[in-house]
Amino acid sequence: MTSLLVWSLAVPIGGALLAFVVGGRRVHWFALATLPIGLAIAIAIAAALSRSSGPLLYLIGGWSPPLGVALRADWLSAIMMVITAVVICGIAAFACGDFISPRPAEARRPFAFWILLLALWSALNLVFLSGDLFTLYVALELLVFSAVPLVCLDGRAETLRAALRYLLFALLGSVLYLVGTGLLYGACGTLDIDLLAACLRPEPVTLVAASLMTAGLLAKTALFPLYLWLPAAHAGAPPAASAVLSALVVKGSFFVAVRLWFFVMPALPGEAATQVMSALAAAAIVFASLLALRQDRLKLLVAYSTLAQIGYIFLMFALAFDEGSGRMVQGSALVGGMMQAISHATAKAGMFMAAGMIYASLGHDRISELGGIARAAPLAALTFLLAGLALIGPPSSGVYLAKTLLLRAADNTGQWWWAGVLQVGGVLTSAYLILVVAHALAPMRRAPTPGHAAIPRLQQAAALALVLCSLVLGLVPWQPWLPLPVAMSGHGPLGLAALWSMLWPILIGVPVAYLLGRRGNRRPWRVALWLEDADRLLRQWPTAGASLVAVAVALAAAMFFGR
Amino acid sequence: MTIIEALDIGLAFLVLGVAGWTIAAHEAFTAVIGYVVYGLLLALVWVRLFALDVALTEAAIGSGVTGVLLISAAVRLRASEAEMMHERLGIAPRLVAAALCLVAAAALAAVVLDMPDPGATLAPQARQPLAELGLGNAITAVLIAYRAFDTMLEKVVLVLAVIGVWSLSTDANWGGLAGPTRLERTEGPLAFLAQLLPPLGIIVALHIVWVGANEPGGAFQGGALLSAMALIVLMARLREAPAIGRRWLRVALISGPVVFLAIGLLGFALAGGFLAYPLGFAKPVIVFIEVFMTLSVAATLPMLVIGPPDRRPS
Amino acid sequence: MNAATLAGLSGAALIGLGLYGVLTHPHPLRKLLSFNVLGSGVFLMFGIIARKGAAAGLAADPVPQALVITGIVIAFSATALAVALLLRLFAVDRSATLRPDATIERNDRSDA
Amino acid sequence: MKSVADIFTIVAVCAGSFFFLAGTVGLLRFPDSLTRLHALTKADNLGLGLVVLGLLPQANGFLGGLKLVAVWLLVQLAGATVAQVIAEALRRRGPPP
Repeated sequence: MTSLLVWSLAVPIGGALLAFVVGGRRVHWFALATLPIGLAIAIAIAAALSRSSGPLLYLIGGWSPPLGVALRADWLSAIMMVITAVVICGIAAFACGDFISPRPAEARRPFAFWILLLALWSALNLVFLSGDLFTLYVALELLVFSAVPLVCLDGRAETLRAALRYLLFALLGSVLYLVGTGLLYGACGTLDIDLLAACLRPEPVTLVAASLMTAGLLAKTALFPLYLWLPAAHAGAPPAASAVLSALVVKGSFFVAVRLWFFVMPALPGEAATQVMSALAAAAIVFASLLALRQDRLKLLVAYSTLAQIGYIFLMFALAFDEGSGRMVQGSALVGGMMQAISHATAKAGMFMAAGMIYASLGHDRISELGGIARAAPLAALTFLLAGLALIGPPSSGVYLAKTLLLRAADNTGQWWWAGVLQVGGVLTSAYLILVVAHALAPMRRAPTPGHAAIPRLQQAAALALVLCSLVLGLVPWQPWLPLPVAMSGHGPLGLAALWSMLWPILIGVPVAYLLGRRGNRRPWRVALWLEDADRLLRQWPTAGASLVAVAVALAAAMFFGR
Repeated sequence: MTIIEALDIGLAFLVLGVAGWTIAAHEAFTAVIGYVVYGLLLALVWVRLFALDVALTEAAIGSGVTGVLLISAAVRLRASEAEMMHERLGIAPRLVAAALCLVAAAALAAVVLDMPDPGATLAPQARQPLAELGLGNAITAVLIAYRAFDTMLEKVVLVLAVIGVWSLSTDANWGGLAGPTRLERTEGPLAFLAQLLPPLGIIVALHIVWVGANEPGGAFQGGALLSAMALIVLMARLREAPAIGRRWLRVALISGPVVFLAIGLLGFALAGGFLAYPLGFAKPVIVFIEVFMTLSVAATLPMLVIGPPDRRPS
Repeated sequence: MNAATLAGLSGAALIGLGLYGVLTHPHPLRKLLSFNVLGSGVFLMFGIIARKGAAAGLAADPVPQALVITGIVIAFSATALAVALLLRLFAVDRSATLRPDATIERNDRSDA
Repeated sequence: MKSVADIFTIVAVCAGSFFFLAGTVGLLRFPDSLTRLHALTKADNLGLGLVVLGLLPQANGFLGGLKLVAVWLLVQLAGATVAQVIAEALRRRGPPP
């Protein structure tokens, strides 16, 4: 049964290599044939895990760690793999509308897209399964190598520039991660996650390693203030690629950060470092949500929303710290963070697809000229709206469950300030959605550019399905996989209090959107201008690079002195 | 201080000096030349660290092939440098950056001085199964047996890099001959070298692969040497690079990872697990894998150096 | 001080130098070069860890050395991809700048 | 017998190093590219030749000696070609101002 872990990697890799060598105009067949197999394997692993008493373990080549490399599937890996498989299937269905070679010969865009999609999938599965820090490094590189070309498939200068910035910054992150890996090996003589967990002590070598690795991973995940590459890359890519990048790729390095903090070195970071992480996350939520209000293009707004959501998934670090034992605990905060990650993955994939369909039907995606979209592309507009709702978190959604868990953790650990950030974030999320809805409801200014083909049904269905998936994630019986508190299982999905908890952020969001949102030629508030200046500064390479080193230094200082 | 120590210190200063020169140089071309020299000096440092396999890899790939790639890039990008001069940072941001980098380097230096000697090691565990595998070179054993999985994945990374580079072509040029448009064939010393050297290079490369099981060497180093021969032939324009749609090229590019993956999966049936080698046949299986890895490295590196197709397919 | 510690200190210094270059050079090709210097400094750290793990008749621990070989190949592929991106960017845009608003500014200029 | 070989090695390698040193000084001090090239090729040629010659008695058997000689020959070949290519490029660029 544990050989399934190997097959979950071998199938997409094999598919990608076969597609590469056979080529031709039917490259997508290989991907489409691989998808159901991969999905079935992911589900089978989750099923096997629910019956097993501990994580599934596979020793590659029969060599046991520390010399060999192990694959491990625990509950984190299992849910991430299943959600990844689902999202990839949805994205592939969507991409059938955009990435089929029109000519009888092999064409560049489909060839690259389908092979890279499979490669990216195998890289993610490897991230979720790997039990070895260096294998994780290789997995992260696989991820970057398959993600970067997706950014610039259309070959425009601005996307090429975005891809180059992404590649260079991600490489910088990888190298920092790699130094840490080496230092940890020097300290313990192993790279295996379980063996390291048993060996690591808080000493200078390990603390320096931990802070460098974390900073590198944050750079790859684009947590505030290390996000210079993300908006342009995610907003400029073709819609299917944006969906993959935003929904899945950033989760890869996030997952490695979780592995590192919760599984490799739970006792190393100490309280101050967790507060630093959550402070960055809180800054990301507030700053990026406010900036989303200031965008004039829909895809950029969605990209900034991704930045804010990355903040949400990192907020759990302080909440998961147990003061008594001085360790990171795998409790409701961690479950809340992961739940947020998978809900965002499904919702954001659908949202980028919807934004792509809106672009396709209008010929542009300027927010101020969205008027009439509800008539031009009703299903796309509805999908966008539902995806936005899924991010706010109605009572049946995964986000609602995540928020409840995080709020509970904040309550249990007495850290009310992070709970406050969560609520503010909800208000701001509502605000930028309201901004879009307000523009969309306006009457049509001019007729849509003619010559745009109707959006394929399959695309509409794929996007809507993913969004609906996110909306019902809260209803899934998670008990066999997640260490959920018992009381969570029967939370009343339609209680009045639950509904109110969703409604009040929307009500406050209206004035916020009115005050801070970009509306026509009206002179913006001075705060908004300051924010835009700060954003421009942080997206400059030297600032971002210096911030990266500064984050590493701050984390190291917090780990040294804050314990 | 013994003479060896003095030489070590001299070498360290030389490496740092050339690295500093590379960073500080005014023109990109000068910096790249500095980097090639730096790579060769670094190979000497690796020899001093008793890492001959790494020294070979660094000289061949880190300095050699990377050097060719960067030199041609620097020449083609010369026109872009003047425009970017005004983007240079002022003195204050430079000082901030320097201070931050100094903190990082100082922390790492402190960690280095703090390291226990002898430190943690897997050398005894890595050494013990060597006889059973029929290998004499422990590094080869790590690469092809204990951590074979990483090596296989890294071959996939190479294929992905080729796809990424090719994807930077245009729709119209897809399927054309790889690499930039070339001038007509030249005669002269380079063409002479390109005719004379490859047979010799191929023999040496095969030798390096073959002895890799027991002595420093192996698939990476041999493959890099083969790819250098291919690059000389391409640079002398004795041959055109193949079209990217050619089947043999694609087969060569993926042969390493595919053979590796296939043998790994065969392990399920024959040796009781993924990437497990059948008892008593480990050595031939490993050599078999190494041959195909060499082939795919030799095909991949030139493709990465010459870049995406720049001409319409004929 | 032995050769290993010396190499380790050089590695730390190279990491600092490379990092400085990556942060401050505006030209992507120079960033890439500095990144390679940074990377080789990291590999040297692995090298001294390997050397300090000399045991059982081996002059160094083979595991970190093997990791370095894998790392060098990956660093090369990354460099090749970045160079290809950079050359393509320069071919399309006649500019290699990484400034985020470069394209937009140019469009504005051509509009005006 | 051993000591004679050792002395030979020391003398030859020192002489080779001298040529390298001279070549490097030339590289740094000569006024234009062609003369620098001239200094460099001399260093490659004689310097390395003497070093290899000096190392031959220390070589690991006949095969080891053969490898040393092969190294020298290959460097000769590469050095000559590179010098030709650089000179060709210089000629194409025209005489120095």
